[in-house]
Amino acid sequence: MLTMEEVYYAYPDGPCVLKGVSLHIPDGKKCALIGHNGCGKTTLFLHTNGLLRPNSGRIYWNGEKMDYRRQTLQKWRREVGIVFQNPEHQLVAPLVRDELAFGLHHAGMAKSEMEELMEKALDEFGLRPWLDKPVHHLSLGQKKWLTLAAVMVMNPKLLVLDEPTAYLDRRQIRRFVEKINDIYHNGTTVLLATHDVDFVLEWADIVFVMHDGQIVMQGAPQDIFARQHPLQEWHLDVPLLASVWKTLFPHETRIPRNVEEMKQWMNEQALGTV
Amino acid sequence: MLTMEEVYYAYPDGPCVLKGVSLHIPDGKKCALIGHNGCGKTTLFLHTNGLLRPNSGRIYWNGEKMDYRRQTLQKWRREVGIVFQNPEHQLVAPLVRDELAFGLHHAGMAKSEMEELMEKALDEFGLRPWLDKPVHHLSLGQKKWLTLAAVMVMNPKLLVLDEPTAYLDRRQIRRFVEKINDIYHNGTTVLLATHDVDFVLEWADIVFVMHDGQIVMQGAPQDIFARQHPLQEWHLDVPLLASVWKTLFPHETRIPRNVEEMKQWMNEQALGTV
Amino acid sequence: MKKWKAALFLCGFVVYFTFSESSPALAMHITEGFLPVKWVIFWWLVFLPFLFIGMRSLIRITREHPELKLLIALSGAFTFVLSALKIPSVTGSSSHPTGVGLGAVLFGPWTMVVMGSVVLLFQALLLAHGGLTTLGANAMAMAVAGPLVAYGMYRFGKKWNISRRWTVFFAAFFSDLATYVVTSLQLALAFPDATGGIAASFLKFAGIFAITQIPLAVTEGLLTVVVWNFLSTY
Amino acid sequence: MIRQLDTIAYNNRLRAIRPEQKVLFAFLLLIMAMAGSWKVQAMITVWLAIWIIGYARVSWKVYAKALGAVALFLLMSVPALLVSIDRSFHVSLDHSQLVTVMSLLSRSIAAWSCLFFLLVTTPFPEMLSVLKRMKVPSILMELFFFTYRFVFVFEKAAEELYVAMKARNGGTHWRHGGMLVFQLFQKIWHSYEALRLALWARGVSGEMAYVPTETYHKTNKRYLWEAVIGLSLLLWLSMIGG
Repeated sequence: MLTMEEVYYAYPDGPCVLKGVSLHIPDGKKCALIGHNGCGKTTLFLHTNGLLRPNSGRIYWNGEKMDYRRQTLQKWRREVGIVFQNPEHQLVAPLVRDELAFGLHHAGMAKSEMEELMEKALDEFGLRPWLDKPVHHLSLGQKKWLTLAAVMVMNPKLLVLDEPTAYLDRRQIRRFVEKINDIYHNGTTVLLATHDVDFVLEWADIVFVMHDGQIVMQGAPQDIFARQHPLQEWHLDVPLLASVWKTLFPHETRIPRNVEEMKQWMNEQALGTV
Repeated sequence: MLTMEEVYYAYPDGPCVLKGVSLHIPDGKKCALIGHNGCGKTTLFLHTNGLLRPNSGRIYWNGEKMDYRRQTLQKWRREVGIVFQNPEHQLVAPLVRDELAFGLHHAGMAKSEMEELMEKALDEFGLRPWLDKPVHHLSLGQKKWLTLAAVMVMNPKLLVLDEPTAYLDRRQIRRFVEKINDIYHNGTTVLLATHDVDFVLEWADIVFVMHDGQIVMQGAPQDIFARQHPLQEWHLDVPLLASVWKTLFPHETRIPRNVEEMKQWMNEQALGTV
Repeated sequence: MKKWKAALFLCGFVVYFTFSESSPALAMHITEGFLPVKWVIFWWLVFLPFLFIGMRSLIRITREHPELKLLIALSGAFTFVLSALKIPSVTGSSSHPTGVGLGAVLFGPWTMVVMGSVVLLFQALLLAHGGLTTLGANAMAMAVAGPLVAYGMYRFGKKWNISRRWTVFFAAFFSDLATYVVTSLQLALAFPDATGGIAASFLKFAGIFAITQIPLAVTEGLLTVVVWNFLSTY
Repeated sequence: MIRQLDTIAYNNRLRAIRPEQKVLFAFLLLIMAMAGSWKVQAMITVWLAIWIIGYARVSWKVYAKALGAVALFLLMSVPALLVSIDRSFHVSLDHSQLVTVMSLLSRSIAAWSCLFFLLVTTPFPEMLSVLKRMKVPSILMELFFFTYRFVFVFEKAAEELYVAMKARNGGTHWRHGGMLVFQLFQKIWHSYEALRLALWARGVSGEMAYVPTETYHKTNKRYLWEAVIGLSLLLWLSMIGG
């Protein structure tokens, strides 16, 4: 779906941040990007819909090589939605309803189509009770929810999320993750960056590990997190579940993805030994 | 050390946020406060050094009932240091060195003493290379580190931290926690609020559970997290380690605090059954 | 006897305002309904051409760089928040010139006329400070006279190579003063003294507001210098 | 204070009424207050106090506090009006001005009531949508909308910075005021860069127009009748010069 080839990028007068990133986001997968702060994750995300233009390297969207002409950009940005880390830096309209309409209006949509999409988003995100509320009366968790709704109302094909769960409590995280899964099941590919490796282990289909401006490792989470040594070198933690499992069964190469799977495997093992 | 008795607080024209909080922070313990967003944690913290004044109820600091006179407040605020959630809204001075000196200026200290304390903090927090940097050139992790240093330079007796680990990556979190432990071992009592229950299980001596403006439960983390049912009612997650343990040994009432302890207990059990 | 009473009356007010909790700077906004109808119309008519020129310059800038709308709105919000916050160290200062002055240097004085008026409208519609009928008069004092004097001082200082610190101080100081003089003049024109006429009335209003406005202009100047120093150093 | 009044505007009992009706009502009363006699002005003040405290359910404390702030300016101007200075700087109390002062006070309070009624019953974005329909230039409208949103971002930042200062016994020196202003100024640049990117990401570029959507309102017959009858009565009173 989205392919980057040898992308280099340096901020004007700054050091090089992306040092030859190559990655491929396949259609219809749950993708996670992990890496310590400052490794270039956010900069990488800004390349996913042409907000930054690589100094060198190529970016393909749906097989097409992207140029940075106005029309290409407009279409590209409509098809890739980004939810940034800080909702205060993303919401511009004073009222919840205006925030939802804002992006639609700029997509040059007819009024009737706009209203239809709005209605759909209102139901899907349960926003009706907030409709006439000002954005500044929402809590941080609600603002985050609204940024997601305001991006999803545009119906993007790829949804990119930067640290979606920071500052949220467990209940809010669960609700957020459920919604992301719904979005995924409705046909939108999802790419997110997070520090929560336990969540990644359970949720992701593909994990990209980023270090110092490059993708240094990628693959299924069970495989990635089974290799403790390189992860530590990149200052990444091993998921708690993986370290529990390794403690219990040092010779196992597989890793369970959640507590249920672990239980099941243990039962199998118990049966096997009996 | 710090005692609150039946503290009620409502923001002007707002709903009641604290609805009779009673708690006691004992001297020389690692205390953690958990509870979902919006339950009143931050408001509670603003009462720990008189930034907010309760509508009713009493607050004792070192056995003395606090009044809100200027002198009392000054002394109280020097002895209780608070690190707030968002470093962007906490750092006030333009330069790192000014930020460190900010609190000292108002402690009515002699210049030589001030410099001595500054030097000590610079070494302890490894801030020398940043000394003449403007604060807004630091990364978020560095800003957080600086807020901690700027509070610790005052040598408080109680350190209060609101969500110290949000937005930090694993390496930064580890470094931050190590520093907090150093601070604790040097004789400062620590109280922190966090959503990371696995961290609380491993780290804390006492856990306070807050829900809807009240402290609904308190005790040692092993005891608190062993009771899954009430926690779910308050929308709190059980630590992953606890749920793994419960899955393995449904009839155990104890909970291991970390992977090592779990391993050790399992070995003991294995020996016991052999 | 009469004189004695009047003096006592005035003294009472001096004490009252010196120790009053409320921010005295806000008192410089002429309250809703205070000016008679003919002066309302007069000041609106005087103000409109300035607003028109300001809007033309604003439209030109934002057509070339649409994203500047965001920056201007952010600066407007910044100015409004500074002028409305009650923070002890900033107390007594409307911090209007601080925001307006910085903006004048960034965007040019004409854009600031619009921004200053927007801030005044916000103060009227969000805080009931000032008013709609008196918006024309208030805008002439705060959004036109203030920024223009600040910008003029800034240019003057630059031209004659006066030290930057003093330039900034005087720009803020005089723009505060200009606001205060214009407001006093507006009040004097609307309410001339029965015996002494407009001149006497101006002296009275200027005299009373001097109690708060002169120290205020000094703090405002100092504050702006501090901010300017920070900004130019880092 | 900003947040408090703003919150009332969203939560008062008269919010559901169409903003056009409230704006028109306040505007007509404002004209009568400016032109009418002191009796008319007194009636407007009392009647609006009933609307504000009785119908909209704004707490009387808030009303009194706001009224106090206005009284400050008024009281400050009174001595200048009452005291007379002649050419030899002879100061005297001018009793003839007493009538002028009284009428000035009653007009100001009445006019202020109209403004205050509008701001506590109508949320700012809804007032703006009325302006929008009155064909106010779109550049101004966009500026209003964006500014309004950012006011609350900065207010929160300022509040948190100030609390953090107080927590370290600061916030007492005017240099701290300078620091706070500087920090807020830094935030402008930071927010600007971030917001610009976020808007581009949503495909908003070029014109960056802002279009308010329609809010659904209802008309309350009971209030409408009271308003119409009251306004007619006041108009009649002004005509006969009562």
